[in-house]
Amino acid sequence: MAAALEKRLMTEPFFSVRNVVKRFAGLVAVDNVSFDVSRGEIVSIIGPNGAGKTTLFNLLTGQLAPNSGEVRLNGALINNLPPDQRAKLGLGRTFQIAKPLIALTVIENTMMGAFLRYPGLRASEKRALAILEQVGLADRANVRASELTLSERRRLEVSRALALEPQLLLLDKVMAGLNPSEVTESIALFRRLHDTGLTILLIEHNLKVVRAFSERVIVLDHGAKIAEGDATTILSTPAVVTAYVGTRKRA
Amino acid sequence: MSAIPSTTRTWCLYAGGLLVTLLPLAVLSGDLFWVNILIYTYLFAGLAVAWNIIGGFGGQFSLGHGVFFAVGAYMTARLYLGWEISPWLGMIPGALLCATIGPLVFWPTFRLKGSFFAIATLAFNEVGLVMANYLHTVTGGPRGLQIPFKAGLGNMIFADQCIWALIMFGFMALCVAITIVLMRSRLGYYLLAVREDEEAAHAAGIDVTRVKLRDTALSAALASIGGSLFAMYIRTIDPPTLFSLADIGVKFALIALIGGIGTIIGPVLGAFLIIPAESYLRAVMGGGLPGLHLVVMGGVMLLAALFMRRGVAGALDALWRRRSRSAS
Amino acid sequence: MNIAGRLISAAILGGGLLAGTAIAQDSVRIGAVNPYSGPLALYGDELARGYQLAINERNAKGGVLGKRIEMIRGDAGNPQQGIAAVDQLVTRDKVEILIGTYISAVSNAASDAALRHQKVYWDTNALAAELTERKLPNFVRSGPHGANFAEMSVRATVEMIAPAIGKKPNEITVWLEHEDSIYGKTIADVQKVEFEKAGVKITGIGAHNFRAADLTDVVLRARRANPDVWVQTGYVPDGNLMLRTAREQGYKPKMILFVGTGDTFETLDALDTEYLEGLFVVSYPRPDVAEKFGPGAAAYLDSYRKAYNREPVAPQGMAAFTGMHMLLDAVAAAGTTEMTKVRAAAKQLSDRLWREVR
Amino acid sequence: METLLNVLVVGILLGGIYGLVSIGLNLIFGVIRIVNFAQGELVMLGMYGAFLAYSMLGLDPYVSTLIVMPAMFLFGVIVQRVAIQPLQAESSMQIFATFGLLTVLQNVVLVFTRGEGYSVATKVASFSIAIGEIRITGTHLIILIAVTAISVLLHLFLQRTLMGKSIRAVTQDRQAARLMGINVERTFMVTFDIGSALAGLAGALIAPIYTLSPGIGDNFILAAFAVVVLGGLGSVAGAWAGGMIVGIVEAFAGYYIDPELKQAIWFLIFLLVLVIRPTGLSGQVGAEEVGFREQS
Repeated sequence: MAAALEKRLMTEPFFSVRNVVKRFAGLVAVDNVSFDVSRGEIVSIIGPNGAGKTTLFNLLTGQLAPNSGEVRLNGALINNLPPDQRAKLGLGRTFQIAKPLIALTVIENTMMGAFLRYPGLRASEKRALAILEQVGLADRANVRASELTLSERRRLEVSRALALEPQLLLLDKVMAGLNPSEVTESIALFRRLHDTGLTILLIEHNLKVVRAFSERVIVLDHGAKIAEGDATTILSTPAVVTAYVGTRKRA
Repeated sequence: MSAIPSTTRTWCLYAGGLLVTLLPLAVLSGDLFWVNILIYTYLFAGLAVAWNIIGGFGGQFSLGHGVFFAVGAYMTARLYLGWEISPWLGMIPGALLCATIGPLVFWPTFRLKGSFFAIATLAFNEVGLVMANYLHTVTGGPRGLQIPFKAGLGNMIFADQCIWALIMFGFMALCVAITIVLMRSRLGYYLLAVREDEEAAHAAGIDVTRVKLRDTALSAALASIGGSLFAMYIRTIDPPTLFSLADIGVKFALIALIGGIGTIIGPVLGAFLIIPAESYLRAVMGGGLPGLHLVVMGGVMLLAALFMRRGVAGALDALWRRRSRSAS
Repeated sequence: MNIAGRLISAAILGGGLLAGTAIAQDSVRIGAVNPYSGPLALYGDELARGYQLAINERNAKGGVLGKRIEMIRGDAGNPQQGIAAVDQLVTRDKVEILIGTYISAVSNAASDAALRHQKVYWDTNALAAELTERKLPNFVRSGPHGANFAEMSVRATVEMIAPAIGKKPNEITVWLEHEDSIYGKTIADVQKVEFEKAGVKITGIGAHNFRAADLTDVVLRARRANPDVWVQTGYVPDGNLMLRTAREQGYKPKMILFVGTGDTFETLDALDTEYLEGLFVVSYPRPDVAEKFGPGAAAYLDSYRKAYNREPVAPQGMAAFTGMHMLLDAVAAAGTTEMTKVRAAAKQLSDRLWREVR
Repeated sequence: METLLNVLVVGILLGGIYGLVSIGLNLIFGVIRIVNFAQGELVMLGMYGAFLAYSMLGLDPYVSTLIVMPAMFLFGVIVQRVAIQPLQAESSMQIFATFGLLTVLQNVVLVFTRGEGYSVATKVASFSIAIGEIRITGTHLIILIAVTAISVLLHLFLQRTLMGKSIRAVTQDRQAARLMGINVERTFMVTFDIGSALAGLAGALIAPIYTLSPGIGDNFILAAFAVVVLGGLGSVAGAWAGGMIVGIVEAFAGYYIDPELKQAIWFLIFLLVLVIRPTGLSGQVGAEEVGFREQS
């Protein structure tokens, strides 16, 4: 039996999205989108505002359930699983608008994630501290989350997701609102995480970030996938440019 | 330096704190009037701590804990009167029953927030009252149940009030201990996350509903044990007493508020403020102008809600933090 | 008694209470346990006024055991407050005897606490039958209890109402309505037994909450059963609402028998006299009852009016008044306030009274 | 068959009473989300106001409403300013503050009246209409007419007038309303005061029916919350319908099942609705979300 499982794992993509559709009373927000992410990859989903990126993201995180289509992680169907079940299966996510637990300290926030794998108090605290070092928040461990700067809050989001020891990390516009030096810092962080074998899927409309460190890009427009491929080629294809910039006005 | 205070230091701190509350008993053990007040103070401190588990830490503001209190009281009294089962054993089925019906009853209303949940639990209390009046065979109906005086350790009936004071102290200590263990465990931290932001808690892999259900079960079971002790102490229980909002339902929440909602020691502080004050006021002013002492108690509740929203513990905590910040 | 007057008198009383505790031990102190706050404060006050009148009369004649008598109030609206009140009265106010109790549940808990202090608990008004069935060595009941009201309502039906409507007892039909707390339920249960013993047919028993916003269903269910006598045991609010609703629904059974309430000005204000004509009431003996039936009632009425310059609020006050006198007689006969002796003296007194009555 | 009709009429008339008592709460809790447990006491004060007018000035309760309503409006100003304004966004604290207020008001009245049960007679509404077995009394009829008229007026007020629109705006989103130049605090105050005045009116109109006691407010407060939530938060027509439902259910449960159980029955129905559809029967779109989202 193990062999069959082994075989299926080899051929089955790590994370697959098959003809997913999401309608909101007539408005088709996500229109039959399909794509795969293999283990250890960094993939970006880009597209103009209102292209359905966030809706798609919420379908992957469990915030919303798709009207049709399948979302599979490691071959397991997770369409209707609530976010906490998906976290158990190894799917960590951050929020576009950071949602730290403001009354709790930085380390307590991180421990919330760590508890999933380390039910003991001390063990989860040790694990959380290690992650805070990795993310560069160790010195702020006992500070209340309410006193953090925006970029620190972003990193706290990441640390809480990392504490789940996810196999796949979903980042929702994690660079938004950061100044250039903070952006480069974050990119360095995600590169380090990627080197440890973590698969990352991020939503971003800051093309500089996309170009900087995502290997593959998926482009959405009006809810549909209009392009997919490696970063450099995709970003130069005309369809993507027009979708972003709009048609060039004849002088 | 670990953010979590060391286990031994925490336990010593709380044990020390609780032992201090034994001092008044030692000093006043001769004066039955104050011993009786202390008995209620310990009992209601424990009940407020139990309520705080779901009301304070869980953020689910329940006004229906009178139902668990009543189930515990009726179950223990009925088992003792009917089959001579010692209340020490009779407490357990009541607690287990509440640990199961509590979550079942609260579960559908968990998605309600704040005041909606409170109103739903109020409705539970009212249904409970009507049922207690109606099911004569089980609850003795409006006449309730009377337990004759037959002293004995096994019967949990004592002539000496101080023994009762120690039992109620034990109950309070049990509730505080359970809260400490809870808040130093995964479930405790999960509770804080759930109260703070359910969506973020979901994302952190927390099964929000299950956390609330387990939390309610614990809180309901302790409230039921409190009810059993109350029944054996008073030895006459009837629906108006057990389901009274002012004396039971809302009082748990009030004590926790005035003491400091969402803190471990807050409810104990609250009980030591409210119960003696109310009993003394009733004794002194009760005979004079009818209702005047309740005007005062109502005023205290109003002022506490307006000016002491984080309760005495909250105020002390803020004071201590401001002092330590100015010192450092 | 306008509101300002009442405030001043209360302040003095309140002040008196505080000062009372300081007076030396040259007086016999009696603790009165009643609900002086909350919904039933009216009746607690009335009982206390009844006690005070009896005490004033006794003090005028030299008090008891050669000492002045003094009453101290203990407010108790529920069982746990009953225990607290007894502890307070005994330990802090140094009372030697406890008297009281408009609410049966409070009497149950308070008399238990009094036993712990080895003090007599003399109950003048609680109705629950269990109070005496418990056989507590310190408990004496001087007032009527539930069964008496029930038996009296049956005798009233069989001996007065049946002949009045020209029917034999076994031909009469009754509907027993009662409010659903301990008071109504206790009396209704005994009524059921007694009516069946008397051969009277019970067409139905109904219960309602005395706080209900509407009692039309109670009236319609009674009308559907069409009893000759409509018996209701309850408090003033539900009694008044039932009578008003019955009048509005145009339902006037041959006879209405109220137990416990219906004879106070509160009902008179609520209903015009026309509908109340012919309403039978089984209640405590009223202060304005004819001297033939209630010797001394007129004297009580005079002293009440003089002391409080108003009409008695409720007949329960007179039961408290007579109860206090019987207690003081028992204490005088016993020569001490010690529990067992007072109870024994009370027993003799009671036997002698019953012999005289028969 | 006629008793069925009679019970139905009784239910409707009782529904009128529940509707009238909860109109004020519908504004205060349904529209501006203030959890006012002392609403029953505002009704009680209205009743005692009618009694004072009746006993001192000899006014019929229906005439005394002209004094009781403005008095309760002013009383609402004080209560709102002292107890409600500071707790605008904290619903659990509102529960405490208003429960404290409930205890204070009830016992202040007890201190003055020593619990004596007063009654108020009315000459105006002493008539009653009889159709076969069905009886409709003047007092209940006036209440039914009053609650219907007020619901219509309130609905128009909320839909048409500027103040009405600003009240609804403030409920939807305080920040947005503030941006539109609405004085949020004043709007909340006026809404609370109207709610308090309506409670006074309810008290005056039901005074002839019940025997007054300081604690009579408790008989209505839970029913009022149930009616407001059942009818749909903030929806005036919903509250009217909610009152009818509670009244009719109570009448039928009382007559056909058991008067002792009738309250438990409609409480259970209330719980079911609260769980299945917290916005009630005709809650506005978004009320569910508004009901859940803590207004910052």
